[in-house]
Amino acid sequence: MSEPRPAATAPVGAVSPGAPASAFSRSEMMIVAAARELAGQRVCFVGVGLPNIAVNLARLTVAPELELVYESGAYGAKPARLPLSIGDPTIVTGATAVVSMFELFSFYLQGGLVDVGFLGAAQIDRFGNINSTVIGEYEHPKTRLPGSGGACEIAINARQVFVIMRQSKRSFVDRIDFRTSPGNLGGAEAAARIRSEEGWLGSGPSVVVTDLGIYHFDESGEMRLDSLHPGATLEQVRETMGWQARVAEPLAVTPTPTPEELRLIREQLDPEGAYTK
Amino acid sequence: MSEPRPAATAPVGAVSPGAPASAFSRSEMMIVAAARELAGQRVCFVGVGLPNIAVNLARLTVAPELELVYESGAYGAKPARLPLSIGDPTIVTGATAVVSMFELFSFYLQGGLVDVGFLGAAQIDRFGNINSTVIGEYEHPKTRLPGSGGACEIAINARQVFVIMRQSKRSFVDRIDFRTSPGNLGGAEAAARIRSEEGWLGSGPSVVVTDLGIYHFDESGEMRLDSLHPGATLEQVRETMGWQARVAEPLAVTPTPTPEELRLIREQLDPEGAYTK
Amino acid sequence: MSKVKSMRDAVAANVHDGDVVAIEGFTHLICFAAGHEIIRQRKRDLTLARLTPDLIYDQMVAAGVARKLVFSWLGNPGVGGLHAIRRRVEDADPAPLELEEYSHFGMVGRYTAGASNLPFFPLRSYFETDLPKANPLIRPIKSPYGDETVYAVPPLKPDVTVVHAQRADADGNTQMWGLLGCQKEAAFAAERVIVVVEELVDEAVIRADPNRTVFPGLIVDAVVVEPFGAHPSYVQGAYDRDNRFYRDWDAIAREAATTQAWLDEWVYGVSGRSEYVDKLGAERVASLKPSGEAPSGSVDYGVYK
Amino acid sequence: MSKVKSMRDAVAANVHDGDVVAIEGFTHLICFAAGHEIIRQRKRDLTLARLTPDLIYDQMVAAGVARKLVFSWLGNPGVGGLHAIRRRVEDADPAPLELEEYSHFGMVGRYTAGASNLPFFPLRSYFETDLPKANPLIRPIKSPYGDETVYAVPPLKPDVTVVHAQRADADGNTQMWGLLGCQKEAAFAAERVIVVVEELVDEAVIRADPNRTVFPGLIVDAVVVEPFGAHPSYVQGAYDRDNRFYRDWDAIAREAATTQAWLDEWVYGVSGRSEYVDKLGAERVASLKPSGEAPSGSVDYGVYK
Repeated sequence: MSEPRPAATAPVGAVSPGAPASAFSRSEMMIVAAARELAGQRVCFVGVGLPNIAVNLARLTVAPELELVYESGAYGAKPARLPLSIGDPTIVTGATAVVSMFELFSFYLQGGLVDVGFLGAAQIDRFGNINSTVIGEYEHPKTRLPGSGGACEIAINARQVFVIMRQSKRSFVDRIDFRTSPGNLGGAEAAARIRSEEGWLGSGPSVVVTDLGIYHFDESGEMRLDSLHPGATLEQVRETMGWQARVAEPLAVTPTPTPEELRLIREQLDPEGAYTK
Repeated sequence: MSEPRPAATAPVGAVSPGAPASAFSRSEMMIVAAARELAGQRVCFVGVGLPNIAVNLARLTVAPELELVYESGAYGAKPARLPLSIGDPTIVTGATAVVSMFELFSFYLQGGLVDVGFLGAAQIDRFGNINSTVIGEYEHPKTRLPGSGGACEIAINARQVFVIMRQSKRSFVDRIDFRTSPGNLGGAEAAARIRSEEGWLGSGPSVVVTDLGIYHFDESGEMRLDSLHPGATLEQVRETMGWQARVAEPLAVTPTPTPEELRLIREQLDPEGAYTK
Repeated sequence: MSKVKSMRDAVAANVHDGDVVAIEGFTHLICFAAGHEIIRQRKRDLTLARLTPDLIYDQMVAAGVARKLVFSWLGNPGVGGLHAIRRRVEDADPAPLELEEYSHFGMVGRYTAGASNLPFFPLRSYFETDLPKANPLIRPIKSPYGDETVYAVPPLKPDVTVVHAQRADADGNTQMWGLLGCQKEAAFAAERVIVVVEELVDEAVIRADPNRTVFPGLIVDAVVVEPFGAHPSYVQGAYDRDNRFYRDWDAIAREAATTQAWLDEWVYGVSGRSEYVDKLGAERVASLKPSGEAPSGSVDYGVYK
Repeated sequence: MSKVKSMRDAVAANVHDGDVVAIEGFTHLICFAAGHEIIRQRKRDLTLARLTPDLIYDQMVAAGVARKLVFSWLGNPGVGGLHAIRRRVEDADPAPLELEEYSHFGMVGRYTAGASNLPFFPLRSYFETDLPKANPLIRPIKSPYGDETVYAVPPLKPDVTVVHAQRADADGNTQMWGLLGCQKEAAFAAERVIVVVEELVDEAVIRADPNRTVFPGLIVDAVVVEPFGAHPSYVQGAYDRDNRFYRDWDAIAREAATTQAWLDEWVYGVSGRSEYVDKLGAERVASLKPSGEAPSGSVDYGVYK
């Protein structure tokens, strides 16, 4: 499993155009921002929690053709409720296909059929390399995290990777303690060369959505803040990163969630507010 | 597919104890002899034609627990009629399991679950090495035969191999033109060493049933005539082999088919006499 | 968006001269209808891949569409040889035919590697045989654990795979039962996939039993609805294998002239499968009906809201 | 010959101190009943293999049956960490726990190699990660075609695999639907197999739908009939995942004392699964019933005489 843990959320204080910023939570903003990035995508490998809500929101809005793949073996799932785990029975009933994990990982993922894979992370570096294994030394960990699950093969084989995570000095770090999932390695040039030489199908991370903004990767393979969420400040961004932030000029402001997006999240996708309160 | 072609058959002329030899065909004798060799076996990889009748006869007589595996993917088949091909729909309906060929070859055969595999042959040598690929040179064949099908992996992975074929100077040869399926290679000692070094699960050929008699393999890995079918002579045996026959002392005479064995073949297993007339 | 096409359009759009084509199905679900349409469209220089070339490739080779076979067992199961192919292999009559030969498991491993984007597939086969000499693409590979060596086969990625099945929906989500052969692996390995079905069903039928789906519409380029399209092969639950035709073919194919006459009458002489079925006649078709029903029974997936 | 046994007898006969044990099932069909019986029989020094150790191995590790885990994702899905395991890993409390770590596909490949008697399984994973450093059993392997290098994992052959399923017959021919995980591969890879089912069915039910069979009785040593044996995991069509328990476990497992108290009450304190279900109560059980039926529908295999 590669799901990020549900992020604790907090209302955003400042005011911005569109829906009043106080009217939605930071998690809702993350979900909406991630969903919009899925416009035009076809096959998405879903993690549980925020990615699951984001992907389902995209299917109901910008990406009606989106097919959901769960590493547990369900393809074309249409969950009737928000699943707590990625193996919930609701992703099976009414799915297009339910297959063994051998088949899912061999033919769907490694075979190159997945357009977007979602990853969460305990630590990420400026090049989008991800650690979800340990904090501290591997042999004597300070904190033992879940480990790869399918994350390392998603990072290598999904055509592109979306990351959703909250940013903090502990998570956006200069050096990750363990590389579980490769991103742009030491930079775009080396990454492109290695990915091609080793025959990876994936081109690596393309988007990082946090509680503060949206990042893409520039020509050098480094994360660049392209859009700041309403209510978030550049200062907050800089305070929650272990490296010197690259910021797009001009820097966009993420459009606030529309009333329809919020309605879908609150009434249909997460009525109990498990992930979005 | 590894089935031998249906053998043309001829009534046996000479008289022997039990059922009168003229009362059954040479093919019936071969089937009965092969079936009896299956006593105590559990899982049998079936070829079509004579092996199919032999295996079904064994299931109804000496080996009631016998499970039939067809390389087409059926396990625990209970064919309601004699199938012409090993992919007949009658082996599917009512089978215990029907699986992909990947699974059949990976988990059942290569995984070591098959006790006995049946092979036919265009040519066999004294060590039980088999050719079912070409007569003549590979690049410029005099006769192009079917090729391996599953035969080469059966020879390597089935715990033991049974061969059913008619013997003649053209089929029992000093040197086979092409080794499709390994038997005892150049002799028992080398074969045992190589099978162990290379991790083969199979111990190789154990029985060859022909229209004239029953062969097992001696300590040197060579075929030895252990039983002569009623009506057949040692002279016939020697005239239809490309090497100096080894003959057991004392040489047994194969017990004739019992009335019940003949009834099962004629009324139930091959009522049209497609393989046994 | 529906992918339903006529066989003519599906073949015209997806099969090109020089392609590697796999019409798979182990005895079961062999799509003769597609093979015949490829003959009618006079495709050339195809490489034909199949575990068992069977009558379908004997016919296609006789019709001159192929320059090469990739296979593991070359025969008419239970009957004998494939004479049109043997003429080309043994006598280069009317032209040579290139052969690339594996074992069954080797072919299955090749499709599996192709479907999985692996550079090779390992198997315990070929030890001490002449097959690696006959085909240098069968190569030893050393295990990184201990001293063991096994054999590898390279991936097979057809340009187009044709799969016959009991049913699919308009998007190409496909279900089959009975012998599965390596249809799934051959489809996932292919650049393009044509699915030919006995019955077009609503998406809801597929979604009611998702474990029965062999592959999703995602990998499918065309869905052709062509009942009886597998004859003289068979479709579990729908019609029987026409063993009489398999036996008859042995005599037909023994001579080039009778083979061509058969192609003229049964392939070039009909516009497509429905005319072929008419020509076959109601009696022959009826004789291939199963003698009774054998229902699988239904299982419950449960509603989870 | 019937292989039906009580859970007590099945575990006593097939699970021995020091064994490599796999209780598989990806979220779905996790056999907690077998795990609890292993705890009650105070097995020791087990190596526990599973993609996702889940609560079942957190409980077994807390109970002291294990010396080692072989796994790919160590967490309580959607909730958080596995605290009993973390105590042993982070603080060696009360003793260290050995870890052998792969990715999901790596574990699937290991079972596949074990089931197929292959010395390794190749995959496109692990490139440029620290996993091969953390686990030197993950090794590069060069393709015999071209220059490509991929990674290999070694076979995993459990001494015993426990599989929970919807149904089996008395010989152990087993069918399941819904998420299949890698139960099939883990079963074929194992020396011994215990099948635990919701329902014992007649052989005829199995034979009516042979494509639904995941593995045959041939590889099965014991069949245990234990309805609700997967709780708090779930069985598609029979009962829902008890997400409340998955959340509750987070608090229970945070302290060694509360964990042991839970084990005392719910594992050592009951004789087996039926007492556990009674204790759980009719209301809780009823609350996990699916909200409706979702029938697969029936397909026809046809009678061929």
